[in-house]
Amino acid sequence: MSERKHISPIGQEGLYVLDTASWRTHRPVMDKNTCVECGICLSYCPVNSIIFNDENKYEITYNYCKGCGICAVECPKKSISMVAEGGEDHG
Amino acid sequence: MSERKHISPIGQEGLYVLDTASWRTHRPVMDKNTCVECGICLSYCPVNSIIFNDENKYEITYNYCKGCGICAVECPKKSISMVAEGGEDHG
Amino acid sequence: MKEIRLHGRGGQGVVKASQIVVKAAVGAGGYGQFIPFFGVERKGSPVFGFLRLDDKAIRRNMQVYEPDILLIFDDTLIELPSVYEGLKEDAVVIINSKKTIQQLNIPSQVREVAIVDATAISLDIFGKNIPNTAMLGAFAKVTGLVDKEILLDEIAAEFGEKNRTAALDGYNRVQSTQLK
Amino acid sequence: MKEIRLHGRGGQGVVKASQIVVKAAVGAGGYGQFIPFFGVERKGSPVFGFLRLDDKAIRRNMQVYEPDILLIFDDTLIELPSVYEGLKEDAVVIINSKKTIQQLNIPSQVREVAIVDATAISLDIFGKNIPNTAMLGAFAKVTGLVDKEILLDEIAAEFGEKNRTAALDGYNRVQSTQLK
Amino acid sequence: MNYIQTLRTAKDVVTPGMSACQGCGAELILRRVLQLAGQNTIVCVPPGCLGGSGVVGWDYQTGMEIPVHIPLLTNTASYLSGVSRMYQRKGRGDVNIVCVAGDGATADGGFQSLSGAAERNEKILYICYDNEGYMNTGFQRSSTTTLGSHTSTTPLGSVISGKEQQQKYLPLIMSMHNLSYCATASPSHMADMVAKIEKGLAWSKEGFAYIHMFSPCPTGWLYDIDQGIQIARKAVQSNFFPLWEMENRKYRMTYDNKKPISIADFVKDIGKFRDLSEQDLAAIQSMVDDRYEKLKKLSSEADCNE
Amino acid sequence: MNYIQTLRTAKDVVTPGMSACQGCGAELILRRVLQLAGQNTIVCVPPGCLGGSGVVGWDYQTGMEIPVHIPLLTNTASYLSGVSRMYQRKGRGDVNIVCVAGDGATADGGFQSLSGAAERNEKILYICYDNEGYMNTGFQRSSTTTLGSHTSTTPLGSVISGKEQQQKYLPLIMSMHNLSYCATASPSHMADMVAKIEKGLAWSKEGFAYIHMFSPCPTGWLYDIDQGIQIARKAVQSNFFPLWEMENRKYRMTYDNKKPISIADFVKDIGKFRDLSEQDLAAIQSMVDDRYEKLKKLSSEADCNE
Amino acid sequence: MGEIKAMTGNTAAAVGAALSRPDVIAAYPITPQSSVVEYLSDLVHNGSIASTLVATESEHSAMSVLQGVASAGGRAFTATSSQGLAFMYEPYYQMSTMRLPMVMALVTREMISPCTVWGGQQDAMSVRDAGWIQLYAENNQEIMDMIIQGYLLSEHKDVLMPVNVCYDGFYLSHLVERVDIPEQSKVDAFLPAVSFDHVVLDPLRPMAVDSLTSGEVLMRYRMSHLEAMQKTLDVLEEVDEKFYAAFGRKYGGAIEEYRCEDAEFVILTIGAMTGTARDAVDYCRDNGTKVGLIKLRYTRPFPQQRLIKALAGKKGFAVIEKSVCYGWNTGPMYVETRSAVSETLSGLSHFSAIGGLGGADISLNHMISVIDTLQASLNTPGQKQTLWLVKE
Amino acid sequence: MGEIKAMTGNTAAAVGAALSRPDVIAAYPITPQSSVVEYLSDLVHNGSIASTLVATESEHSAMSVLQGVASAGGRAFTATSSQGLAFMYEPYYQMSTMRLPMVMALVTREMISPCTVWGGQQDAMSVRDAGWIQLYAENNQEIMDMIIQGYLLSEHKDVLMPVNVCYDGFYLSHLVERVDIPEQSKVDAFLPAVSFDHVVLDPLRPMAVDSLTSGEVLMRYRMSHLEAMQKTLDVLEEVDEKFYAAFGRKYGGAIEEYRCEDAEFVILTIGAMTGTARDAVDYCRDNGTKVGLIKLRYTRPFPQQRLIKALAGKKGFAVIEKSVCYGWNTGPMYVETRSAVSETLSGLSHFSAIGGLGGADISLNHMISVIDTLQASLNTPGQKQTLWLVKE
Ligand SMILES: Cc1ncc(C[n+]2csc(CCOP(=O)(O)OP(=O)(O)O)c2C)c(N)n1
Ligand SMILES: Cc1ncc(C[n+]2csc(CCOP(=O)(O)OP(=O)(O)O)c2C)c(N)n1
Ligand code: SF4
Ligand code: SF4
Ligand code: SF4
Ligand code: SF4
Ligand code: SF4
Ligand code: SF4
Ligand SMILES: [Mg+2]
Ligand SMILES: [Mg+2]
Repeated sequence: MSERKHISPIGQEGLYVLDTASWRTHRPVMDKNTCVECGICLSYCPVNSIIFNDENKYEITYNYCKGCGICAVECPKKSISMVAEGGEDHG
Repeated sequence: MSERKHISPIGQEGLYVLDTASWRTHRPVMDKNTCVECGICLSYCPVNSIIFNDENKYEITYNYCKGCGICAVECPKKSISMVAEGGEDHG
Repeated sequence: MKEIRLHGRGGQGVVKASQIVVKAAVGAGGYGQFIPFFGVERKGSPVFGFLRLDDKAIRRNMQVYEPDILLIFDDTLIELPSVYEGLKEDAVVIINSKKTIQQLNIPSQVREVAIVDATAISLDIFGKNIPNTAMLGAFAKVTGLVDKEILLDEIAAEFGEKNRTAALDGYNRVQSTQLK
Repeated sequence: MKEIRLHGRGGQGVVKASQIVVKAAVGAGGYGQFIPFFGVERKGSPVFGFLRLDDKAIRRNMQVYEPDILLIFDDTLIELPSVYEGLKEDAVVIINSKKTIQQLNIPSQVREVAIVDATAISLDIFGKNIPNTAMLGAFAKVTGLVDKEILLDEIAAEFGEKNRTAALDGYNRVQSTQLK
Repeated sequence: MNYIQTLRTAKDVVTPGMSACQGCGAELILRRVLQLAGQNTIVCVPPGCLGGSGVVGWDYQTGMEIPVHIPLLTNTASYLSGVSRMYQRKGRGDVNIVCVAGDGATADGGFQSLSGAAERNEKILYICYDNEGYMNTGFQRSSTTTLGSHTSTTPLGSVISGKEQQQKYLPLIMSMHNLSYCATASPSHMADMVAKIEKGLAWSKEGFAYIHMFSPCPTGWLYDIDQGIQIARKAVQSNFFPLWEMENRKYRMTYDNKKPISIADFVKDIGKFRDLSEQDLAAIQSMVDDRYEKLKKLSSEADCNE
Repeated sequence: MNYIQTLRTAKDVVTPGMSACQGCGAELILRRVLQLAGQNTIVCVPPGCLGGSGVVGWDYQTGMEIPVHIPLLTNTASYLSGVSRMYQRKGRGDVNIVCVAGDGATADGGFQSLSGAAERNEKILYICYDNEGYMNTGFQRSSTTTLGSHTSTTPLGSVISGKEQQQKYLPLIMSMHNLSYCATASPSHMADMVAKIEKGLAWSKEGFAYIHMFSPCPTGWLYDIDQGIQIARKAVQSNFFPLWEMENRKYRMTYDNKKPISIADFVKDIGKFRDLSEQDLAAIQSMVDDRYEKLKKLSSEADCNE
Repeated sequence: MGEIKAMTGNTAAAVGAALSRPDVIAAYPITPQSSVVEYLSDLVHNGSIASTLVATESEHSAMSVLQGVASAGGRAFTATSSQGLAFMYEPYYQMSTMRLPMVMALVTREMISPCTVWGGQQDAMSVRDAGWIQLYAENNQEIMDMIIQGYLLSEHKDVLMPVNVCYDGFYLSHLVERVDIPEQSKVDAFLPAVSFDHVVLDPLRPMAVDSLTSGEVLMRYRMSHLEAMQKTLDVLEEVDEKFYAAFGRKYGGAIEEYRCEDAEFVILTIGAMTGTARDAVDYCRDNGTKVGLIKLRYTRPFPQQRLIKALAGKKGFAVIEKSVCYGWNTGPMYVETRSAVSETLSGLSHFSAIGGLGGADISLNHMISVIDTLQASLNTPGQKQTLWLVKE
Repeated sequence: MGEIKAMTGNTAAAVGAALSRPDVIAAYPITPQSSVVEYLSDLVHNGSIASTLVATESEHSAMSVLQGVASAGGRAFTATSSQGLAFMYEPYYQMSTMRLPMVMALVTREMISPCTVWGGQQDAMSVRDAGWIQLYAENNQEIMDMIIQGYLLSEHKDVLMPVNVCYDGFYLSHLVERVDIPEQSKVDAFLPAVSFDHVVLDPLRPMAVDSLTSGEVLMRYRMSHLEAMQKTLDVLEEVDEKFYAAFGRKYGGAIEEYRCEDAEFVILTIGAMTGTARDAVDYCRDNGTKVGLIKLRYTRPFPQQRLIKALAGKKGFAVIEKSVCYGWNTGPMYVETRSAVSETLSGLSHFSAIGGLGGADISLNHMISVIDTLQASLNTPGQKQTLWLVKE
């Protein structure tokens, strides 16, 4: 810490990231079969955990998804279901 | 001053009054003949120098009248005229 | 004076639990003190707190650096170096876990480890993981530092009768192992 | 150092006049200082100010208690006890008045009284009673403390040419009487 | 009793000699408000021309025959909230809790305090006398100063001339605060003003009542001292200062202006508008028209376009 | 490009792991606003749930990939005014100067600063996420909290139950400030929200742009964490949170609500409204109807009753 | 003895306030103060107390509302911290110069920047020259007791000044421990209803409050304020004695001395850290070190005479503070303590110790290190370098 | 030598600011400061300077705007007084803890209540512990010069703190006297364009400004702030020397000693009263009294070492102040001076003198009375009663 100058309090040594995936008790799982690729889930995900992937598909990522279930509620096709997180694996 | 307590700054030793009559360069003079007793001048005088006197007449008082001339301008009958203050007599 | 450090995650009721312990201690005519550590994060982040129990007034007003007892609400926390830090010789560790002692990396100073699956108890009773009252039961059993009945009454008064059951379950189901 | 106290009424231009004197003094390479006294009232209330002139830097920063010169912009003010207060021995009084010396209650220390009807001059020239520039002219004449031409130029620059005339009138029409 | 009868019998509780300038609109407003409020009143006059004119007192003397306090420029409404709450507690809700505050104390420095008190619906009558500037400190611009006005902080200059922003129209802003009563008033329309002060006093027993008053200022605006009422009248006639009120959530125009005069006509004898650019004039006119239209819409009865 | 296409390509500049609660409406708002603003942006997030959620950083780390500052609760708009003025001076008016501020920072503690910046027409996009309370400090009432809501300072009690005042409806108040752009938006109506953010960014190059956003809060309002968008939708459908905008001084409803649902319907699954009295419910309904009527009038084209 | 309960410092403050029967409570939430007013809100909403609650839009307004309350003759209560205190600074200052009584719980916290929400005493120290009485509590019992004492002191006819009861954010505000709650009836006897009437806004007794005042007259008000502050040094001891008579607890007045009689040198502490320091003193005493402790309870008025007496004959002292004095490279109370005892300072060894800023912990080890450092320096009199109590 | 003109202190401040080429000027009017910004408004509206003017709705916002300006790399100027300072206290404090450079003309004025608009130094003194550099000017020349010096100091890489140039309301703000105006080109050479970049809000260099900070880290920032403040004691002397080289005037750094060398005792003064004190010293010297004068120019940082040196061997001192320290029954700088020289205080005679509050005058007679009182007390060392400089 001693080389740091401590003049004004600024943060520029990388991004401060919390492991929010560990909060999840349930994880959203997308049913590719019924999904109509409307993107509504992406638009409502507060965490931006749903992406439009390289294969031009909507996909749920689990690194930060907090498991709120909003995507599941909002999917017009009910293609997302919330599944209890098993054991110790937190995403 | 020494018997005063000087706790909170309060004023209750009489009214603070400025001699605003001395500001006047012109004084309003009411022409009783043309006046129709409408009271408009009273309603507009910022100093409340126009009173409704014991004889039920509107009357200009000069103790504090600042000589703004608003009464003269607003009188619908032009019954008030502004007369230059003479000499050293300030009302 | 016994110095106890609590480790848990936001949402597990660490603060409330500790307050209950102090209340129980005070209710029994003793002295207790609890200082929560306030970080910035919400739900899920590691939280900790400092608990002291004594039969005379507690004066020091500071964190616990060398705990006599550790109360760990979530066994994933043992990966943090800070959790086992500073433990006194002959310390007692009470932990919510399904794991075995071997899996828990218990440091050498520890005299006694008590394991209780408070999460299971809590899921059973409330349908969600709020292991605090079960942990309190275990704490009462293992340390004997608070009067069981007074504690149960405080718990019931604060959280309702279901929690009395959870605490009792914790009391009954905790498994203690002497290491020394 | 000459210490001068000015007395006037709000609206008569006491402050501006004094500033001009300081400017004229500074313009001539000398030193001057003016401190206005700020009361709460607006138009018509007594105002005063403190003027110092010297040929070296003026350091004191305070009111004038014992003036060498009094400059009175309104002769109704002499009724206030504060006006003649503290006058030095051999003081000079310059006053805007139509009155005679006898009517002015001049105190005994005063060496010289100069009377000028600055109000009349001002009414003549501007149609209203702003006696300040005429007073300045009188001041220059009576005291010789500021250079007349520099003063007139400053006045003209600040207030316009009409005021130069007023000042000149003041200069020419002031009547000085030596009492000692 | 018509308004003149009311006024001629209502006792003036303010010192007869106060130092507001000759022809000051604010002095007129203060006296009218307190005449109508009467002796059973506590009044605050924050820093500003009125607060600085001797009506609070000097040293050990007072400037009024009723309790008066000069609060901070920034807290009139909250200070009075405290006073009002105490009078509710004392069972003396009949006491009028009033302030007469400038536009600076109201729309600028004390605006947050005002907005908060309005939201809490405190039992207060809040009168703002709007002379469009900080007159007491030397005629600087305030947020209510009209576009293009010359003030001591928005002087006539070769690069920028006058104020660059439109005025903040506080009465509409306040009327959006769930007030009990909200109105505008002009001293030129004295009957209307008297009626509104009376209503405001009555409503202040229920909750927050706000009246925004046009307050002509000869010294700061640079016009002849006898012209204040004339100017106020033109302000109303040009829709620069429309008269309206909101009572029971309903808006009502209290002066129906069939044939408005132009803003050019309104500004022409006012010194602070000398050298108003064509552009500024047009912008003010358009703002005024727009505002008037808004008010008309708000005060319309029917749901018109459904 | 429709709004979903826009969103799926717009980079998220906020740390992926921030500590806002599960299902937090404010997190959604923050990410959407900054995705659309992009890298050429300076953002302020005042104290509040977002400011406290790690997006400003911790010790030596930052919470965003763009410059971010946490100003005071009381000065967001003025702080940003200074930043904005400097960027004008630098000839870099293209930089977005944005804040995402809670209702407390906006309508209460920082309201005066906001009102001042709006009056000065500072080139800023000001986003308020309104979760109707001071959530960060423990769910206390704010001025935007709805009547009857239970909060930690307006608890359910035997003498007083819930908040005693109607909510302060900030968007209308702000729209009366001569803004460049003013709008309301709800995350439930995402296409509308995206369009408004884009407009707001564009308008912020001309002057002050303000968007008031409905921000559901499961933790403070007490509803299930997956219900946020549903609740937001009902807020719009019940006219509790009407969608509208004001552009070029013209008001426009952006969601024409032909058949509003009732307020009773809106409040029913929200814990903070449990035990709402009949009276409170009626009062809210009436306030909402009144407000909607006002908005309709303001957005009507014709001068209807002349 | 009243009821005994375990509670946080914030609850203790709220209970103390409730027992004092304030007319109006106005406040604005801020960490770590918020639960004080939440607790009181519960009491009001449940009708348990008859106070009026005003939830303002900011601290500036909270203090202003209470100024209105006090000048209409009411008893006022609020609580705040750091930024809240800073934002109310203008009416805060005026509250004292209007000589209006009230009690404010000041839950002390560090000032930003850097952004922080944690403890420290910087907020209170930075505004110590605003004319308020400021005192610091060591534990939750003292918080509750001092709020009650605070009203008696504040409303005392020779005092008439607002009182800050300061206590450490988190380290007391959120700390749970046992507290003996005074009985309401006894509190009522101890603390009679409001009787001050030097300022009253009342149409039945019209007066101008705060008329414009000339400098010479203003000086009289300042003199009287300063005199009352000095007088407070006596009154606060009286109040403490009275409290003792009523409730059986007393705190020693402006300072408390702990094991000082035969001490060779002493440490000075403020607020919650004192408890830890007591343990440290006992520990060092056990090891033969003749150290004593002075707990600075009141910082305004500054108890100069009592400090002179307490430090007489000592060889050194250190002042431990949770705040800095930017202009001095020491803590502020170090500067003032040194000034207080300056007549007899020469020959003493002394220094400023600073710790606990922004929520940092002051540990037993820190306390012992202060004692050790001081002891080691006793034979070389003079000021020693400021000791920063950082993590080892 | 530049152009010589007679002007008020406020004009001098405005000219000094204009010469420093600020990017943004934001301010709110208050007596007696208003004409500073009016003058600058004229310059901006006439295109004489290229600064941006922001007329805010309050001082709180004025300071906040400037905080935004400085954190976007701009040079900022404002001016205020008393209540304005109080109302901006929250961002004022943060300006220093963010270590953002700027200069503020603080036209000192008494604090209300009682209601007053006149001079005094209470406003500045009451906020002296908010982390700003504070210095006081004696006359209009010094006002102008110190604003220019202030920027160089404030932006110095070892300083990086905002600077208050304080001067007496009315007694300087409205006093007209001659001032030698530095040439713009010379000022430009003396004061280069802004170069600080420790904080920059810029998308080209993203950083978090004011991330939430733990206590241990926060302590580092405070340490560094205090160290910079101490370092400032050297830098300010350097800046003064540099200024001398450029403009031929210097002020002696943190304090100025006047006829002290052979003085038996000294008086300490702050701001405009110093001029009167000089006359008083000369007068008393002429009468054979060996009195000297110390002008306290910087109060933050407090020049402890220089005072120790200056007071060495003296038999007594009095500190004359236009403000009170409520907790002490003396002036605040008396408390601190006494603390500063405490090692050698014993044997000295000393007291606090208070005058000039709320616009009251401090006269030559007052100054002489301080000198006489001090001289009379020299043979009885120790603190003497506070001397109130009221009207006889
Ligand atoms: C916090 C604060 N800032 C500035 C001032 C100085 N001040 C006193 S009165 C005033 C102007 C008030 O303007 P307004 O309310 O419109 O009243 P007016 O003078 O126009 O009557 C100002 C800025 C103050 N008293 N307090
Ligand atoms: C002057 C001041 N007072 C109080 C606070 C404490 N505080 C921090 S966040 C906050 C609540 C903000 O509420 P809001 O803006 O609605 O954001 P939310 O927490 O709801 O997201 C408060 C009161 C503060 N930071 N500054
Ligand atoms: S909302 Fe449903 S249907 Fe649409 S993309 Fe997501 S999962 Fe597929
Ligand atoms: S559960 Fe919530 S956080 Fe996870 S992907 Fe769905 S909406 Fe996003
Ligand atoms: S001149 Fe003015 S003050 Fe005098 S009576 Fe007429 S209106 Fe009143
Ligand atoms: S306004 Fe004219 S007509 Fe009417 S009462 Fe007055 S003087 Fe008479
Ligand atoms: S300046 Fe204007 S508002 Fe102030 S007293 Fe004079 S006329 Fe009235
Ligand atoms: S409390 Fe509400 S607003 Fe705050 S983070 Fe949680 S859900 Fe979001
Ligand atoms: Mg005004
Ligand atoms: Mg909120």
